[in-house]
Amino acid sequence: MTELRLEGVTYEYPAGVRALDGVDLVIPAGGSLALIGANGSGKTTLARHLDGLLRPTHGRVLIDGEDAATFSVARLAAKVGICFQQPDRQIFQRVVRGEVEFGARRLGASEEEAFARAKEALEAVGLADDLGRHPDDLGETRRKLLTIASVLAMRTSVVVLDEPTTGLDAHGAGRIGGIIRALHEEGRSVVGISHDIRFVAETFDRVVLLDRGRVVLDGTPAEVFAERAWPRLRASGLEPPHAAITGARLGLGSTPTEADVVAALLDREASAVR
Amino acid sequence: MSRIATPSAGGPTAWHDLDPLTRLVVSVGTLVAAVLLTGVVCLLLLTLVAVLLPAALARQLRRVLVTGLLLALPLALSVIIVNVLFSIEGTVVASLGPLEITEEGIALAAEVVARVLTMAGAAVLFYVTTRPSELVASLQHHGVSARLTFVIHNGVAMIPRLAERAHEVTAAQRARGLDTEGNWLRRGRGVVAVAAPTVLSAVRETEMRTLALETRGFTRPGRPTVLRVPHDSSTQRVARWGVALALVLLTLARATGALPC
Amino acid sequence: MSQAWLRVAGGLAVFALIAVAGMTALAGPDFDDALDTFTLAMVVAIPAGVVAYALIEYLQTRRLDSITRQFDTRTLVLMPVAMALNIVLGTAVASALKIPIYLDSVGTILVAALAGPLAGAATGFLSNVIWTYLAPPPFQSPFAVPFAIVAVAVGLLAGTFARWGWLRPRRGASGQQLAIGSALSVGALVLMTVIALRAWRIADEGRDLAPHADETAFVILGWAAMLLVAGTAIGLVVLLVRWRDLAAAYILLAGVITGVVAAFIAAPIAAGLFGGVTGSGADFVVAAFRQAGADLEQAVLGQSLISDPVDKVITFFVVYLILGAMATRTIARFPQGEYLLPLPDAEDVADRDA
Amino acid sequence: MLKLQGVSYRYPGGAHETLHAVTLELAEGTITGLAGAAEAGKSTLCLVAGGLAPRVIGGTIVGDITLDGTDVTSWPMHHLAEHVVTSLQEPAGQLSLIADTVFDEVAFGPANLGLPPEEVVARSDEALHLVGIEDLRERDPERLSGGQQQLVVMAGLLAMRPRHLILDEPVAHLDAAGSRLVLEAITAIATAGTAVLMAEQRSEALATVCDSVAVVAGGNIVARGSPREVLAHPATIAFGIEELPEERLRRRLSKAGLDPDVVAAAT
Repeated sequence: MTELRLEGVTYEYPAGVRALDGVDLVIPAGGSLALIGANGSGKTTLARHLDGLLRPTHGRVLIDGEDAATFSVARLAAKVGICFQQPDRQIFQRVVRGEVEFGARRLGASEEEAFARAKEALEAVGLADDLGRHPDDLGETRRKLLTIASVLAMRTSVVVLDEPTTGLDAHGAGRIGGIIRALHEEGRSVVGISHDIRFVAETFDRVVLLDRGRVVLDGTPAEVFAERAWPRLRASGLEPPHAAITGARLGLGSTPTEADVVAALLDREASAVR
Repeated sequence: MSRIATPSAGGPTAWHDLDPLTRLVVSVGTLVAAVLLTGVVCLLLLTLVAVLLPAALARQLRRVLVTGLLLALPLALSVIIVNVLFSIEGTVVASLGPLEITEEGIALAAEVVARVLTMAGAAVLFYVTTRPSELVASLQHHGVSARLTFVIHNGVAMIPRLAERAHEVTAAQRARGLDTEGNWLRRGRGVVAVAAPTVLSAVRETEMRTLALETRGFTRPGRPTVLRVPHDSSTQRVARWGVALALVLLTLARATGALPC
Repeated sequence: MSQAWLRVAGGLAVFALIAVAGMTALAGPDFDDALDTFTLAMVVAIPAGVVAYALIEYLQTRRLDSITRQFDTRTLVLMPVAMALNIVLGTAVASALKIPIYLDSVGTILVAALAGPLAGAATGFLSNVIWTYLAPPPFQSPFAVPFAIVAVAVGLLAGTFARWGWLRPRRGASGQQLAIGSALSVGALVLMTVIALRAWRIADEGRDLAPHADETAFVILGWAAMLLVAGTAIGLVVLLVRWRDLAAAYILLAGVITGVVAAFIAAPIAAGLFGGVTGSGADFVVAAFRQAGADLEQAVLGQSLISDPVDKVITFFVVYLILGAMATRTIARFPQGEYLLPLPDAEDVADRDA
Repeated sequence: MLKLQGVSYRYPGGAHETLHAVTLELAEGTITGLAGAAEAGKSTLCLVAGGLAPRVIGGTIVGDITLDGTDVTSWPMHHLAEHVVTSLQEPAGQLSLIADTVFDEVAFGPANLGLPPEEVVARSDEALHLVGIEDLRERDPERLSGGQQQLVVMAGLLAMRPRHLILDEPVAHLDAAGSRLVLEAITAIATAGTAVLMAEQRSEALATVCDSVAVVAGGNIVARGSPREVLAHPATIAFGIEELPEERLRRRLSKAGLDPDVVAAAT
């Protein structure tokens, strides 16, 4: 499995805007990490460094210890698959099946292998019976799930998902959460970019807050969403998860998810009885 | 979003104060005249009067010269190569191995290069001193249908967006393992895998923009209100008709061969 | 004759009348003048034909529905995308590839197919106007606007072919239809080659360019051009056989006809204004003709008769692929969309949107 | 007041109806929410209410759509646009692309109506003020954040003084800061007397601003009521609609067998 390491990565857009400013970050093999931050904090820019699409102005990106700059993006795509935020920017096949197989075929999977992977990926995102349909006939929501499926079918050891829950309803978001946890159990690394704080707190075991191209917070959800970190979050225009606010109000310590609130209250009730 | 150079309207000068329609008529007139005139002298005179003078007036002389030359260069070079080196009839002036260079070849090449420079200068002069929205407002003021001016203005805005979209699609496809370097077949397949989503997503987007325009009353018959009225004047109106008349006379002279150059 | 045919016939009659009158009145004795006057005649005849068509419709119905219908909001929003496509693709091809194709009318033919001949013509015309006056560098080309009349002709032809259903997928064609289709394609291939050779011979006054001719440089170039033409046609015939899609034959025919018409209109403009030079790969072919003894006009016509048909066949093919990738629902919403969809009985409908 | 009475709609070439006998009233000054799972029919209902379906999209419609009692189904789109306007999901896709500044973008609608220049300017500035983006007046609309672009689109619609504003998932693509801006603007718009219909996947957004919420499932309106009532109802959750945070917490706490008053204190 693949370890990603960013050492002092700085990236300046041609117009001189510094999107990343000396980022040091290690994403261990099998890690599950969420990137959060306001618009323009550098989340997407950072993600595009992970598969070599963008090359740092200063610093290095190491993939399994080797400098990403020495490989072509197509080669790196075998290890790091990115699902972009806008579904329409990549869909072009006439049939859903062809779209999902595209990435897998580019990485050298045979027709049968690609078809098998496509069916499995479509099953995972809940589009199993849309195999033969034209992507345009699927609504915005299912087109989003289609792009996620086409990255899953590439079977890369690192999966990067940019705003995976945008435009999805509760079922859809739940399904994506399940997929990320399943990838994690398979030992593959997952990097997610999301505005949905509750989804982040419940799905990832590490959260990195970016602000103007710098890592300002890096830790478990319990650390990043703990009350002492709230000023830092709010400075980036982010609200802590509802469960964390409730936990603080009830003096239960840091409770980023509802499950934590339930557990803390059960403990308190149990210790009160003793 | 990386914006490709938008025209800088430049500071307020006499040229900028003219109604954009007048500037367009001057530029189109120069282009048509360049088509009709043949002699190098006439063409250079035309450039001096109708391109360089206004450019100086608009304090954009350097930019018009530089951009005009840059645009005209590739074509001018080809013209010289094709016409000087390859034309065989006429008196041979010099020879370069098997190829003879003839006087006629040089004359023709000089004329075409002069015409190319004039046309490039005229187009760049207009582009550099007029923002598309200014021209569109003026055209609407002068009675051109809003649907036509919408298409023109939108067409200009679409160029950088389409180039930008192709850039984004390339990134998305490369992230899915598409290798755009390599042999001819792979490069060919790469072009399709980038061109198709670029075109299709742009076409798909037309549906949403259609709805957005319809809900904002785009299809109301009659002309929409024009907020920025260009400062037109009777002298400019006379000048415009003057240019039109001059072109007609030029065409007649050219047809009957009465044209000196 | 139904009202619609009456209008079209009227328009064509006026067009033909003015074209012929123009040609005979202005044409000088030899071949060169004939070319110049052909373009001048087109510049007058094409708009006159369209105006006549509109006038007859107005007399018939007091309205101009068949024209205004082609310019609904959806088409007006698509046209700018198509115009940008012409310019961005045209600039990319001109600067990148050094082979004599332009690929600057994909947008024109796409709009013509989806919305109609006049919408296509307007897209072509405005693309060239914007390409010269309003396109930001590096896309600006001061030399586009003189060729606007060519784009108008391409749009009108493409819209009419689409209206006749030539861009309709015809998968699952029977063996017999395939045979006719292949014959048609080979015929078009031969037509293209003959035209190119005849043009070469006109330019060449007797010096034969068949492979055994002596000047090797121009023989190779001649053959390269021929291979390009043949390659395109064969590629389409293969499409015909592998996908059993009869549309390939229609695309080839539409491409050749449009290409030839475009060549005849564009050649005098390129020759007269720019000394036969466009800054693209086509210049080498012109140079070869010139060295083979042709004068400027004939050299440019020879080159155009090779490049334009190939360019238009490729462009029609690209538009066919784009339409193929679009959802039926999207196509059906455009004014002429129904003529682009497979006929209900064709067996392919099921596979297309299974 | 815009009223849909027993309205059913089928897309062109669609095998079955997407909307079935929908009845909905949009009273001035109120914000009506539309909740529903993906592809439940929320977007279609917005397009029908805004008159874009069937006028621009085609398809067949049954039932009455009235504006203060008069039937509007026969009105052309540009006439209806003076009373009902619709904003769609992606702000960037709705810009006219012919405006150099935010002001020109907002003035596009009133200019189309052919109003006198001073009226166009007045309405545009009024809309910018109502939505709270006067400071963006001279900015380039294409170089703004998603939230700001959404506000520009809404201002462009409001400048036509439509009295009915239909928003299809206005905050779906926005971050927390952008959403807050848009939701505050929507509240101000309603208080100024406009009737707002807002379809949204995010239940919190609905709960924050809506006076009433209708739940859409399978093209029918299956429940109506105050946001609290409707969004907490078990049936709503069964339809796949996002639960409100407090309700979800309460449900999980009680399920965990915690003491009721502890549960009450927690939520």
